[in-house]
Amino acid sequence: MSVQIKTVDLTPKRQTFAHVARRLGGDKPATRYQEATLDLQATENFHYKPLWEPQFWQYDTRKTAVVMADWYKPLDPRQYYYGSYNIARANMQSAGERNFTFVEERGLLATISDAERARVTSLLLPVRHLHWGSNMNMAEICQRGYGTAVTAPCIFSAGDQLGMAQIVSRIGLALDGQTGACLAAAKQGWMSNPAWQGVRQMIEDTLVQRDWFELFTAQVLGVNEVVLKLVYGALEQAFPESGLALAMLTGFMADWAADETRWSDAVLKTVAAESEANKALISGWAERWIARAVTAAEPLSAALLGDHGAAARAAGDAARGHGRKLGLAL
Amino acid sequence: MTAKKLSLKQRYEFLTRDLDWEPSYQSADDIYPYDKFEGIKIKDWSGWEDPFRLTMDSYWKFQAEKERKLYAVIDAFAQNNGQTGVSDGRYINVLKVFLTGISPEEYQAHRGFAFTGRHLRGAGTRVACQMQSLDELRHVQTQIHTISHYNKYFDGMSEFPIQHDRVFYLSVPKSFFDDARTAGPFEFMVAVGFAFEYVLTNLLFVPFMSGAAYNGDMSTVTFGFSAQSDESRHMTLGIEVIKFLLEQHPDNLPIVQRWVDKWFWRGFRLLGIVAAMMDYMLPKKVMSWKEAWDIYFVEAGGALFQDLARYGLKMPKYADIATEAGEHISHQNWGLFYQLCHVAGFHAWMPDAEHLDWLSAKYPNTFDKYYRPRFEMWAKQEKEGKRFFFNGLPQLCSCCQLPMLYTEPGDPTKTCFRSSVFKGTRYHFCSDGCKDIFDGEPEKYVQSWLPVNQIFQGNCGGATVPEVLDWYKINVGVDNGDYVGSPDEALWNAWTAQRFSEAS
Amino acid sequence: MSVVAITPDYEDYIEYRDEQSLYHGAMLVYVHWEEHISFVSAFGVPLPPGTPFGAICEIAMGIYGDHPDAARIDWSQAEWMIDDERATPDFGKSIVENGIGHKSLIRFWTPGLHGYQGTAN
Amino acid sequence: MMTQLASITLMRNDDARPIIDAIMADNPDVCVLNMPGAVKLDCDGRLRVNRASVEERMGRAWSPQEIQLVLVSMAGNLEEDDDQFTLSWHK
Repeated sequence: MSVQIKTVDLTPKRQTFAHVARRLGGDKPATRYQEATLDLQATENFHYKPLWEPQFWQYDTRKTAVVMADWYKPLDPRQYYYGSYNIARANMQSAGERNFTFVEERGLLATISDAERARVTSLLLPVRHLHWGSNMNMAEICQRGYGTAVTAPCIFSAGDQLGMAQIVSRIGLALDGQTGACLAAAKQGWMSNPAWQGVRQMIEDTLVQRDWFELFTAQVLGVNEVVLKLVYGALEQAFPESGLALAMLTGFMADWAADETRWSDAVLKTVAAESEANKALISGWAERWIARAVTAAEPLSAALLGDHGAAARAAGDAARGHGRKLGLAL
Repeated sequence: MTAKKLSLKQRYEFLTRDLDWEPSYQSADDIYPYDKFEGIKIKDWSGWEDPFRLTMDSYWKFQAEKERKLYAVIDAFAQNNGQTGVSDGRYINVLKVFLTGISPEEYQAHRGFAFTGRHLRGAGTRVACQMQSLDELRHVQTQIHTISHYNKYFDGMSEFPIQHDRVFYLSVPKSFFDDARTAGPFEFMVAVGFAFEYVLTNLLFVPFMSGAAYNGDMSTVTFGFSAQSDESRHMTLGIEVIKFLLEQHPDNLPIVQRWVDKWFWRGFRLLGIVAAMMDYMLPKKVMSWKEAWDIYFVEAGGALFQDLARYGLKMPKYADIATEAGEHISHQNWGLFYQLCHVAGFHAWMPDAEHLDWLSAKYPNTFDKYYRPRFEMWAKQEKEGKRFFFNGLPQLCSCCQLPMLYTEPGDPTKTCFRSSVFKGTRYHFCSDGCKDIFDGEPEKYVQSWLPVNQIFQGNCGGATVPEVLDWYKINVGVDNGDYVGSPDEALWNAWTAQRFSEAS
Repeated sequence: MSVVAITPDYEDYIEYRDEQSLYHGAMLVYVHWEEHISFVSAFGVPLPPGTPFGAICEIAMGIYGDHPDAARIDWSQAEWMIDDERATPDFGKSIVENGIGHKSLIRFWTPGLHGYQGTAN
Repeated sequence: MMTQLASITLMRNDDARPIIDAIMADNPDVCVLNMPGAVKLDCDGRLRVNRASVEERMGRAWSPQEIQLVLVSMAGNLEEDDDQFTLSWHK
């Protein structure tokens, strides 16, 4: 009997979903990022007005003053979807784990002087609360924002901020042999040490901010670009005995900042470029929140570096320069 | 200093709740403006028991590992053209219902848990909610990635987001989640965290996904079970919420009981779609809907409510009615699919003789008496070339938004009609359960975007069925109608024939 | 009972989405053939208020015509219920004159016809 | 009163096998329901997974949190610490 070799016809009928193809300008293969992001949020025919905010639908473009013809324009250059995000973070974290093991095995934090321990406790550890407030802000933008392109990376960012708060907390536990005494002291400092009050007031003020894109601007250009940059940039200078170990343990934060900025820059740049009105609004918010962040961080900068706030002002200048590169009028 | 190892619980305490502080520059009520109006009284948020106690480092680690495994299966499935190896071409229709009806709700849950993950006042609760928000995003995205491969070969999946916003039967799941999303944060937690995740989701993800495995769909069972590993965390959160609310203040009990009653019923109606998927759409069957209901609601739900009785919480109202309806609901819903598939984005078909016998065996009290004759009549009509479709537009329930097709408790030959008049306008309901929900919050349900009524009001692309289908982005003659004669069937048959000729 | 919302004026923010005024001069009427529940549900149809009641029978035949019982319907023997009340409609008079309002439910029984093989299907 | 089943459903794969074996060894009254791709284990009132038993069968250190990698479903109140993962109903 003769065997007829035949290929089963497996030519696809289409390369991707129709809504994705419309955005790609034709039926062509789409990335996992595109298929898992584009047009994912519902846009019309909602059933009920929220009992908790009947002025708006649960997804409503009017929850910010900036206007976009299409909220799927500000895309994520990292092309994160859940899987690629988690795998990226697990890799970053496992590098961090090795650093914790290295520092713990060599007792690099256990052997520092009491004075240095007190300084790290009062000037570094409270930043975990700033991460926690930042976590709340990113969760808020995720729930309140419009369009999956912007909102999905926000819940990733919220996870990142929580993760960083936990890394700082682990440093606190490593400082005192896991008793929690340093963390308790650090929290007292967060609540009452004058060096932190400006920062705490600023983050509490962001927590009541209802325009989600203003909140995004405040978090990204104010909190991230000024305060977090200041703190993590000052470690080696501010903590002579432990600075190097602390820089190792917070390596995640440096990796994260580079990663986060690529995305947050793209969002700010795209939304500001949409119209003169958007540009004016965002520039105003950026000006205001960078200024707030500088004033808030000056006493912290002085306490960390003994510089009368110079590093905070420099961080503010850098943040303004950064904003200008994104097309903002600053 | 000697480092001691902290217990999971202590470590978690330091790494989550301890991050929170009492604000002084802004008032807590301004920071959390939404968690008081529902009337829930919380004396002490620290009474919250954290389920699972995951920190972000373990979360990333575990979830990354799950994702690596899942995407390896998805890739292998696509490379091996696993779609040609499922039990039958009909099977693909469950994926169409899943992608259009369920995946968008995972997305809604994602945004809803971001809301509670920001706006509930307890720090431990917020962290648990945020992780669930992340998980729910995972579920919608992995479902899209799994089904993406099927979309390349089969019809009916290509326009899922817009269909979710427009197509008539998809307003059933959409209105369910819109209802939960627009409720206050505590009600959302009870609706999704408890009634949906704990009481009902098992029915969707365990026997149904096991069915996917049995039907050769290895990629779907992998996302399904992988999602379930998150669901177990979510169920724990759901039950924790209920216990917490009931422990905090006795005044919470009547509010929680009302939510449990409401969301049980809404969930039961929604999951009736899964009943039809299990009993009719899986070519090879693992268990019947009734058997699944007995295991996952009567037995597991029963144990749970027995446990919660110590707080005074009772079984959901109408649980007995739902259990009785377990004998009927899959047949009734398949009848709906069968006669309205010409206006739907998936295919339906007449069960064959072997399938009818399986149904008789699984439903000895009801199938031969009430439903077999219906299929016999339709089969006869098909044979005469008069395949039966419902020519009208159905009356919809103003609560669950399903067509008013369900029967009176105790009499499966009589359609159940209930109605209420609110501010001079009459509203219709398929059941006492749905009527009670409307009567409890009429100002909410008068807003329902009822798809049929919207067609009549002229808001759906036009007055004729072809215009409406065009607006639905249903490709007529391709996406809709009978499986027999569809392009899906032709493709499946071509593959089968090629395989057969290779084998001979 | 009424809804519990964050603001007492919740109602000011909502739309009533099923009022008669939204139907462009028509009113929505539901019709249901009892003991024939193989048809998924009652059907809805928007009708001008002046429509004679008899037109409902013709519309119903368009929906139900393929059922084996349909050809044997004797409309003069049909029994009617309008919004939960037994009714004896006047086929020549308008639906409004027969007591039908927006979203009224009209149910009818056809004596002797109890569905396919008497199973209410 | 009807029985209250504490229950756990695990994927049926190589990673889960030592856990399934440990449960079956440590919970003598366990009742097993096999399904395609999954296995459901039921006990009246209480079901316990012991870290030590799993480690014995796995041949490596194992944390009860890792159960999440193969978990499909469960019923009962969860109590988890470093040494065990227990599901139970209040009696």
